[in-house]
Amino acid sequence: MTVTTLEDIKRVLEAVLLSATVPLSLNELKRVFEVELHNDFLRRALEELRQDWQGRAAELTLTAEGWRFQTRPEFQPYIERLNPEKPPRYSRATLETLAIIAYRQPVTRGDIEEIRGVAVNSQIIRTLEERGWIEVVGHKDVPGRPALFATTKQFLGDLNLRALAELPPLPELARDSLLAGLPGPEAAADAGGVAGAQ
Amino acid sequence: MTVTTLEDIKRVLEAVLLSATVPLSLNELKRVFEVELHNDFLRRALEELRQDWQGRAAELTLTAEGWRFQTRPEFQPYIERLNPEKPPRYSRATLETLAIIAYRQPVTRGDIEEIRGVAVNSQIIRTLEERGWIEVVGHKDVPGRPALFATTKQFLGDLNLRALAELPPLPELARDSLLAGLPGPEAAADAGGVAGAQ
Amino acid sequence: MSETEPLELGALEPVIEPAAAIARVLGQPWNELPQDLFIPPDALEVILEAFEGPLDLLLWLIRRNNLNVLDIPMADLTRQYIEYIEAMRVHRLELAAEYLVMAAMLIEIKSRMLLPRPERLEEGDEHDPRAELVRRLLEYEQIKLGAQKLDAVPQMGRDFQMVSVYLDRLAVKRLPQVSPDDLMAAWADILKRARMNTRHRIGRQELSVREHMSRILKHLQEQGRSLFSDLFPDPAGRPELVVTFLALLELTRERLVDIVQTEPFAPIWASACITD
Repeated sequence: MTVTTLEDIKRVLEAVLLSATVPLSLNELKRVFEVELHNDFLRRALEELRQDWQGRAAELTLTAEGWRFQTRPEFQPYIERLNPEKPPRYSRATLETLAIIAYRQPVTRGDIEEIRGVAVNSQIIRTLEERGWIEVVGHKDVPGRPALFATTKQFLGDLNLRALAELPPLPELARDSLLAGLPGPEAAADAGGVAGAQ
Repeated sequence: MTVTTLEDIKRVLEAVLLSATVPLSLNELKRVFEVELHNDFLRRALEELRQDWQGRAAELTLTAEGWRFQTRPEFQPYIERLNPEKPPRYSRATLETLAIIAYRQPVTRGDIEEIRGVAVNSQIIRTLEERGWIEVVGHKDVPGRPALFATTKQFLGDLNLRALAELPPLPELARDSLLAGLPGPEAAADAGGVAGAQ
Repeated sequence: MSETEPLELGALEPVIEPAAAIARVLGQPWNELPQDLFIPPDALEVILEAFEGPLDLLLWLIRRNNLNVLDIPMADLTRQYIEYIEAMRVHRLELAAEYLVMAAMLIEIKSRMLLPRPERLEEGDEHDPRAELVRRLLEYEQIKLGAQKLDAVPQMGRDFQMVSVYLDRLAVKRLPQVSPDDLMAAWADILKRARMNTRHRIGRQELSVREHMSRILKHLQEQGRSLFSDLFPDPAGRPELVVTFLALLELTRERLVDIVQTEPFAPIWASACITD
């Protein structure tokens, strides 16, 4: 084909940019045509092409490296379903911390440490807070007034639960043996009470 | 975004196919959606999408490997100007070997040698294997158990074919012309036609 | 596609031979193709390169020159091919060998044609010594044309490109998914560990401390105050005495219990702290 009109130029740019594996600079795009095109003219063609693609699944963008087509972010979940990357997982420590907060809320850092038997990494609390899954609901009336953590509504929503009561019940046996191994008679009452009451 | 209309589905298919690095089967495309779509419905969406792309620089095609977007051949000279590294053109020996495997598969090296009347260069087989166009599909149950070669799905895909039946038909040649040592009128017509069509 | 290459001979005559029949010697086009199977030894290498093999050469000779392959003067041909053996011993002998096989085959056919034919000729071809050669030539020619057609089919990478636009994988950050069952499993892990810890703590009777704390508190709330020694159960083993003592210390530390001794060796009194 011979390039004569602006439309032709747009089609050639489209073909070249769609098949390119790296962003292309204006100079590289210029090289594609037999005749020397003026930069302004090329820019106008690119701008028009960009507008032509509005509302489609991909968009023409200008990055620091040059022009390229890229899929719009809202389609990414679909694309990912096709080629699922291994989903990231929370560490055991994070999951256990979350489980303690979910089942025994409200709890202090000290409670978590006592149950897990190890110090709580601040990063874990921060991660769960940033995720919007836990929040501080008060402070315990003891020296130092430690924060009391509880799960949020968003946590329930993200886990597809309507209420805390829908959390899988802990097996009776497990609860007993846990309590037997852990300090605090008041904890026994709480654990049963919280899970049931919510 | 949530997919509700046929247009939405077309946009999702467009995004997925534009960003894919390999052709996608109907089943793979189906996996992309949260809800199970009917095959016929998906095919209709793909067909509409194909038509939407008419007149653009790329086209949606269905090959043996699946659906993919590809640039239209008329833009190849422009793309090549950007990336002057051309894929190698195959020698006659390579092309003939490929043709024998494509048209007579599955064949052994011996079969290829028998038809071409010369020894098969191992490099030719390796070139075609590395291109992903031929593969060993079994071993012939004769002494030495020679490998049986056949073409791959990728070969069909790279040639834009959906099945082996879509290969250009082999010309019917009149044996009389050779037997007499003189070309018969129909053979001449055949041969002329072929040469002219290329 | 192949039309781009020079096709000098093809322009003159309607042959099906592709441009590959024109060889190049030291960069110069070689136009003098053999008129028959006599190939001058100094051109043999060129011929070998120009043709894909004896079948190709034979086919070309038939198609281009209307040569009747069976009218070739076999004696001359044989002499010539024997000369080639000498010439080609140095290099590409394996390629020349195939041409020699072809020559031998032609001679065989020719000699058979000279023999009186068997009576039964109804089936025709099967007794025609040329049949096998013709079959092979036809099959080869078909494949040769098929190869050209195949080459003319648009090819990915050569004639068009796969479209693959950039996918910004970092645009949406993926977050770990947690299911309620994950939480239960995490809880089970805590438990398992706790149980293991408990086993290690057997004999320390850690729970007893709290139990005794409760017992002492209750006792003091009922009694108001109590002699220190009355707080210890009777009879009590050494572990229980220790645990009770620890419970008292803990209660004191938590300021739930006051322990008073007015003077050395006087009785020690314990009382519950007054809560405000």
